[in-house]
Amino acid sequence: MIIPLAHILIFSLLLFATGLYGVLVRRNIIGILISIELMLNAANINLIAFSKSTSLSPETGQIFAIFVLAIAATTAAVGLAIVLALYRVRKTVYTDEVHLLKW
Amino acid sequence: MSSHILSWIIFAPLIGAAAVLLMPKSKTSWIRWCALLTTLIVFGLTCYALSMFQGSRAGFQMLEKAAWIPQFNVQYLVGTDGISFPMVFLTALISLLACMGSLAHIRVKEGREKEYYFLFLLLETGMMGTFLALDLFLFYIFWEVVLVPMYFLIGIWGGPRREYAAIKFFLYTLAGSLFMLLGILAVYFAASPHTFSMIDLVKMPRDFFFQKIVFLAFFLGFAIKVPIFPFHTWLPDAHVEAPTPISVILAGVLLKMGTYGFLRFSYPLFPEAAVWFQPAMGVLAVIGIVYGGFVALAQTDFKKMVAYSSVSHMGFVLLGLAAMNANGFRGALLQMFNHGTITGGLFLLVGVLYDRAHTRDLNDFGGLGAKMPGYAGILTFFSLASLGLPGLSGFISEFLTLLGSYQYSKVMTATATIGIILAAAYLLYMIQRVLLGQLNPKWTGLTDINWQEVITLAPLMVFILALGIYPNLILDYMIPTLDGLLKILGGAVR
Amino acid sequence: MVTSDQIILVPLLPFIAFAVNLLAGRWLKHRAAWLSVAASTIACFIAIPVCWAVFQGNHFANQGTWLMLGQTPLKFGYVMDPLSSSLLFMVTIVGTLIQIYAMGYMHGDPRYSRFFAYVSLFMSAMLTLSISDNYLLFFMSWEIMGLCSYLLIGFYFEKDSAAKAGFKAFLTTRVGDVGFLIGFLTLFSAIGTLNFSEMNALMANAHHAGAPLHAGLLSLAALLIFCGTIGKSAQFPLHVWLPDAMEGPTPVSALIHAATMVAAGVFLVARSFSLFMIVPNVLPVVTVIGTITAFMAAFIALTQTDIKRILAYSTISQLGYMVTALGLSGLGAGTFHLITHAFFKALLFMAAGSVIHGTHVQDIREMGGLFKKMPHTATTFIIASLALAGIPPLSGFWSKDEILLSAFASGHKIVFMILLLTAFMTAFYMFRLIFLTFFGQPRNLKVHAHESPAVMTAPLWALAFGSIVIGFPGSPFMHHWFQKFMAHMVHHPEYEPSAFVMACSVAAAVCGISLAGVIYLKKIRWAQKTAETFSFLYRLSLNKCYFDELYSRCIVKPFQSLGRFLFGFDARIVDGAVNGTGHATLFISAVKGWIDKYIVDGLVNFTGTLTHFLNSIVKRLQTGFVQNYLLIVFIGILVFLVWELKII
Amino acid sequence: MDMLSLIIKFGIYGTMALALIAAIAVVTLRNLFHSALCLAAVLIATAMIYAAFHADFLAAAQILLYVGAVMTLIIFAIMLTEQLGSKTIRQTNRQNLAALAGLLVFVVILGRVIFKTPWPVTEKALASKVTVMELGKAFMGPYVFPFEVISIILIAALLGAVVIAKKDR
Amino acid sequence: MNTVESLKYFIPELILLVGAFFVFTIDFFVKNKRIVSGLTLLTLTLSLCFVKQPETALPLFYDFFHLDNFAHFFRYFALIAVFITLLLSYSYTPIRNQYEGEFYGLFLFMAFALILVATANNLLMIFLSVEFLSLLSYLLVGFLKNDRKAKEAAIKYLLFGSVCSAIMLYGMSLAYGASGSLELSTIGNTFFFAPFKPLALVAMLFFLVGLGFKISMAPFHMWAPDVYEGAPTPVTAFLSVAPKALGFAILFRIMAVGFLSLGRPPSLILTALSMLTMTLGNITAISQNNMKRFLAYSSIAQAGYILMGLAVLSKLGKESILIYLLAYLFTNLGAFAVAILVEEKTGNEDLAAFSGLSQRSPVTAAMMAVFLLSLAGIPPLAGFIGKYYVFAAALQAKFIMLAVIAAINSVVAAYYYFRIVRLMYLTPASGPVFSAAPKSITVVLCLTLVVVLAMGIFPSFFLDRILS
Repeated sequence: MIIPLAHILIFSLLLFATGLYGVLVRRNIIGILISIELMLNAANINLIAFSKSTSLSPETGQIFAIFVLAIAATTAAVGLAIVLALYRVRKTVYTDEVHLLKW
Repeated sequence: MSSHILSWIIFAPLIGAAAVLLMPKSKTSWIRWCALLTTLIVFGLTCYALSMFQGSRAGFQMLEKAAWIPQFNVQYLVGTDGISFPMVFLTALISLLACMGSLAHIRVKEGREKEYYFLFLLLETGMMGTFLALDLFLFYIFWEVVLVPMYFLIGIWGGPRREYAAIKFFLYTLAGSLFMLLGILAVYFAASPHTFSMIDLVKMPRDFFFQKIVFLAFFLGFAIKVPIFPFHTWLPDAHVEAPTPISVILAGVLLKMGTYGFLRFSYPLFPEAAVWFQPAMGVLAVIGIVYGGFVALAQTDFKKMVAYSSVSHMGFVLLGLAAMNANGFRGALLQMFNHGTITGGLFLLVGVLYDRAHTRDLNDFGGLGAKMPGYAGILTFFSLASLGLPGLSGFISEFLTLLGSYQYSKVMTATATIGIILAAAYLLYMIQRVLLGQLNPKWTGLTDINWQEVITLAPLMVFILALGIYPNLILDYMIPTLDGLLKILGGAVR
Repeated sequence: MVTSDQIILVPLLPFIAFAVNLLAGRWLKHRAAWLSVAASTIACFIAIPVCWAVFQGNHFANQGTWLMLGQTPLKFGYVMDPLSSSLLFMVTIVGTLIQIYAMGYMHGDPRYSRFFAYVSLFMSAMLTLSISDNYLLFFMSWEIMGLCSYLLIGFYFEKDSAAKAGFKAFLTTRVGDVGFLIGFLTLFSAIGTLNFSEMNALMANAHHAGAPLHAGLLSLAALLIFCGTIGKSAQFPLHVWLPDAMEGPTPVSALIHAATMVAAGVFLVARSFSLFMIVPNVLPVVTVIGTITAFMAAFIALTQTDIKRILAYSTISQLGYMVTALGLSGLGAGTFHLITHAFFKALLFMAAGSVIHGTHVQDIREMGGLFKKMPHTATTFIIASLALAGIPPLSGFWSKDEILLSAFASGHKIVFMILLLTAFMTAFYMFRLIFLTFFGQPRNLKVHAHESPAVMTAPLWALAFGSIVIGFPGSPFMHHWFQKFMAHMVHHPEYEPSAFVMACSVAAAVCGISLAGVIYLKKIRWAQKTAETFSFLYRLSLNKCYFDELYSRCIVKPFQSLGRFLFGFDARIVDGAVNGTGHATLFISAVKGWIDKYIVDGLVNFTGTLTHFLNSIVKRLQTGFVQNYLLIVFIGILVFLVWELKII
Repeated sequence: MDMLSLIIKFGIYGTMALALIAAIAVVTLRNLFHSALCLAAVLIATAMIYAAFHADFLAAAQILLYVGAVMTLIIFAIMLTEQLGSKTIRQTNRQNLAALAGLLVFVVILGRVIFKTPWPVTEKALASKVTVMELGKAFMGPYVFPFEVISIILIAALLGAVVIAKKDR
Repeated sequence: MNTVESLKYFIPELILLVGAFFVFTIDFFVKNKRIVSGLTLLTLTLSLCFVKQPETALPLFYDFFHLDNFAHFFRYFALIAVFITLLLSYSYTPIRNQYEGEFYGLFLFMAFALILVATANNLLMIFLSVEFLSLLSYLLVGFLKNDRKAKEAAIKYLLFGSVCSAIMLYGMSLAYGASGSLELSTIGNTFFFAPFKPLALVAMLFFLVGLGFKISMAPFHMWAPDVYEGAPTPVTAFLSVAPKALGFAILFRIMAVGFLSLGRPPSLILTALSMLTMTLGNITAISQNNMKRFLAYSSIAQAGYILMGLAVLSKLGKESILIYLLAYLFTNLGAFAVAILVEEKTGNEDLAAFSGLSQRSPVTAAMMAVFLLSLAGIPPLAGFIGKYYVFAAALQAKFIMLAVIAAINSVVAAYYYFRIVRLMYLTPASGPVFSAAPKSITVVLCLTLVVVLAMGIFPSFFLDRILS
């Protein structure tokens, strides 16, 4: 191991937190989708780091990470499709302007 | 033993209900007669069961047993004894009379007869089942089954505030019964082997602390039904808003389910806790008696007055239960029966008057004694029975209750007697305002009570008089069982 | 052949008459009366031989189990001992006579059959009470009598005053009855039986063997039982119902409120005499109550103007006498007065009824000079008054003398003086009544009096005869046979007859009569003057010592308002508390109307306020902004993280 | 410790710092286009870290896959925000302070947990080196089922996305 | 078990997949969409026919498809839920007007996804299947064209869901790091050691977020009302039942296998969450006026009751989850069937559309009353058996406070369920008498009614089969 495991974990944690911050504060839905990518990416870093340090069989972490990549891409695609459809009927991409449904 | 008579009693109304459901909506007279016939058959079956009932035996009789939910050891276990049989008989009787009352003067809304009689018969099944079930789970099912038809019967055919009254009744009782369900489950899990069967559960000892907690859970369920003092507020609303026959059933049968629960379940299952809670129950009973009496005195609504008098009278039942001795129990059980007949009759009479005058404001009446002598006589009769006139059934049960409670606590008994005075006060005050004095010219057109109504009331009067003169008619059936219960409670039969 | 069990028929026959009259009265019409009278007469003919046998010294009893109290059987039965036979004797005779009288008096009433039904029921209950052998049966018949009293007082229920009077009578006596009920419950818990004979035996044993019984409990029992007497026999302070009870038809007043039912209270004490004897500290209470009642009622009677009310107060006063006698351990005296009083007071009422029947007025100030128009009535009335006033050798003299003797000989001089004064007042007001009614000039010309029919006067004469002779069994001429007869019952002190007492008694009566004669025949102005001079006393007497006002203000009103208050309490507080467990949280909310809507208007549906309140908060969380939701999720995570890691 | 590993070590730390700065830029920059570019930077930096962990295939996949994904994002971002116009529209909502405070707590707590946990680092894992061949074998061997599943997911999601995004007929 | 061996146990799923692709394909060529829907139903029926109970737990596809009795139950569950939902959508006008074929095809995929969730046994499959489920749900929610609410619901659902999934994934990565394996059992063994406890709790919490969102557990339930309201009603019906049930299934598996060694803390957390969920759901439901939103809150509250079974983590708890879910499946779908019928007939989603229903359509009203009573847990109906079981589980494990809170909540719940009963029976009718209901809805209503009654009256029949 080149650097201590904990450091990389903290790094991914910070990345994750940053993503979470983006999710919580960005008004633009696309911005939120981008932030979600950050969060998934953070998790992936963890997976890779663990596959190289604690994993019982080394390939699992990497394989998992690849699947996560695929899912992330799919989510982005579906998300964008929905955003597009939403934009078509509502003419907005800001979360706080999308609140027909409440209470 | 193998006659399945109790099952027939329970499910005959259900068959009748199904028959009603299958009839076309427009054939109202078919529906009515079908319902009446069903209640009559149930009454007949009950009389037949009475002939098979061995009054001198203490244990359960006519047991029927079948596995129902084996995974939870739930059985279809029905049986009867000296505590439940009088209640079953009362239920059959009151249902029959209420059904007759429905024929005559329920304000059945256009085309809703079918619903009414369907629910009515469903209700009867529930009540019968509640009194006959010996498996706690089964008991709970029937207990809840009673609620739903009652909600509709009050809610659809009731008075102006019916919706409120119906939901209030429903929620109060449901709240209580859910706690009871928790209690039932606790008992189930505490038993080894796990069982709901009363026959087995009675034999098992239970930890004192556990008893106290679970007794409280059962208490909530039963107390709301009775209703005991702080939980009684649903009662006036429900009684007042319900249509006459349903008020009769409510007062005549439903309230008894609570006190029956004490006798059947709470006491045998938690004898030590019952003794521990004895003072509290006594105090609540006395509060109920006096409080109900005072509030009844202040009423101007005829039906509300009768409703609050129920609170007071059911207080006597509870007082007898709290006494935990032979006389108290006998008085309580007898009072349960008597209150059913007497208050049922009073509600029918309120209905008779309301059908004619379309008001229940006591201050609005007066002098009807001359205009409606038959009605006046019968009303006076029931009022006197209600205020505990010797020679009528109410007296014996109150006397026995007081005798029993006197052995337990002098102060409570003395306070409870205020209730007797108050009963005289509010009932006679009512008679004075309705029957006596100058006739209000508004009511010159009122007709006297008719034969149909008299026939409905007559059986009740027969019972009131007969039990008043010779209470052993029914006490003989109760005594062995109640003495057996006392043995469980550990108190010597005094 | 008279067997004792036939005695059961005595109460049963009137009961059958009652049932038939009630159910078939519509078709019986005036034959209803015949039925009742026949039942009563036959009962009388059955009862008298049995009573006679008892007078000869026999004793009958029989009983059967009625109810199980615990493991003890409660047996109902009859007992024929001196006490019950005396009462039975009196009740059957007087009752029958009064019913005959009522046939005439009630003639033409629309509810004729109903009246006789009630009267028969009453007879049945009274007779049951007379022969009952235990407290419970006694109490049951006692209560049924109360009911009949209620029904008969309110017989003319179209009149508001009658309806109210019935209500008042029933409720007031009910207060005493409840005391009685607890009383014998206490007794039962103390001695384990409700049977009179068994109680007497126990008490006798206890008396001989010292006091092994629970004295405190027994005292309590005796006091509470005496409550029953106070109610039923219209003793101070529960006497207020009896004057009002005069709203009922006059035969009813005669039967129930003079001769029989009100005497039942005294009879109760007599029945429980062994109990009272063993707890001597209760007897003074009895004496005091009796004395106060006797004096107070006589005092009120002085100024009343309604003919029946005067008689009613007189009855109260005489009942006070009886109670005083019993309180002074004078079982014989009290019982004796009970019997004699029944005869002459019934007669008085019937005669008064006859007057009312003939004149259709009740106010004595509108009468006058009726003697000539109604000779039979007037004569019998005067005979009865003389008996009441205590003029020898009429019956009242002997019995009243016995009571005065008891007071005098037992050393209660104050009681004696008061009783003597009462005797004086009694004579005075009775003769005030007589002089105003039957003598002088007619004061109201509209009144056209006529003598009553024979069916009414015949019973008058019969009772007049009774009033004269019934005193002899207790008089020295028969060597105080009655008192000795009673002494078989319970051991109690006996007193030597005293000439002094007799003299005082006669003197008081004569003075009273003379004074009344002087004032109301000659110097009517004196009455006015006295009233002005002692205006306080006059007003006190006229207004019945303000008892009604007092009770109305101190008991009735507070009770009613308590009822109303509790109802309000019910509607608002209990409901509110159940519905809105969260009052405290609600103070912060400025939405007052919201509270009103949900608590006060009762629109609360069950968990009500709290649920709705929480609902209004929680609902706001659902803003519709997805990021708010996410923030909540995030906060949730944080909360649980903090919580969890604290757990660790 | 030789020089090379020292350089690599600092290189990694540097990359991490870069990634973090870029990430912060992603969530704070007002312009969505710039955000997207920064995201690309983060992803590339991450790919470098993957490479440092000998996850070569993943590094490649990350860049290839994400370039596509992020390009799409950027295109959409431009497409949609262009019409919305000005950059003066607020890009953050009002809960940023709350979020920041919460995140601080979050990071502190999780950081503590991470430091406290005795990660069971094994020599075998440290020494392991997964080649692309091995990965391929795994995909075709034991992991064939998830592999097939992800393909179905992709097909289903894309079909659905098309249906959703299609203009009404 | 290797791939080839596994295939023979995989037939129902294969049928589903083949059917799904086939449906998508012929949708291009066939104009009459009835054929497509018929084909869908046929596929489901075939699949149902081939479902066989495994004698022992089968680790299919190298244990990526773990078929045991638990999963088997949910296989049935998923297929029935989809079947009924499709019957419901068959007569739902808005869907009939657009892309009907794709809708049915997606639902077949959905069935497959549900089964995957039930059989997932390691982190990878859990993540994949849950994501699959979520993605399909987002798409189905937003399926309606030009529907402002539907699109809004879909985007909210997507954002919420993705974030929760990302959080769960982060938790998974930590769990993987601690144990070095993706297998739940290995993870469970690792967490048995005390030093891993904090990490285990964190990981568990993240799992709760990711799956709690699926089962609409408070405080991760916020999406549910909005999404339920916005989605096409059959989809709402489906979402309120199937993903929730499968969420419970997988959450139970994770808790029972992965975090059992933590002892009491998970139970405590779940207890708190259960109380919170039912209370929030019930309290908020009281004031709702939109039928779908109303049922959404009701379903949140129901999730709270089911969580009781999860919280105790006992055998009885597991049974109670299964039974409750089954009862809830039929009851809720029945209620939604009525809601759809009423919506179709009145064109109104508000509760007010129900007023006087008993006069306008007595049978429908009676059925709705039965379903609502069942939801309220009144015996002798299916809902009561479920409620009884969760209460029993809670009491057996001595979670008395939880049981008491649940009891109180049941009363509140009864109150708002009876609001509708009141509307139907006690309020005068405000519209014309209903014409005959569409056949497919009639079928659903009859089926659900029969099951709801049968399960209440003869529960032993069902219990036998579920608990075997």
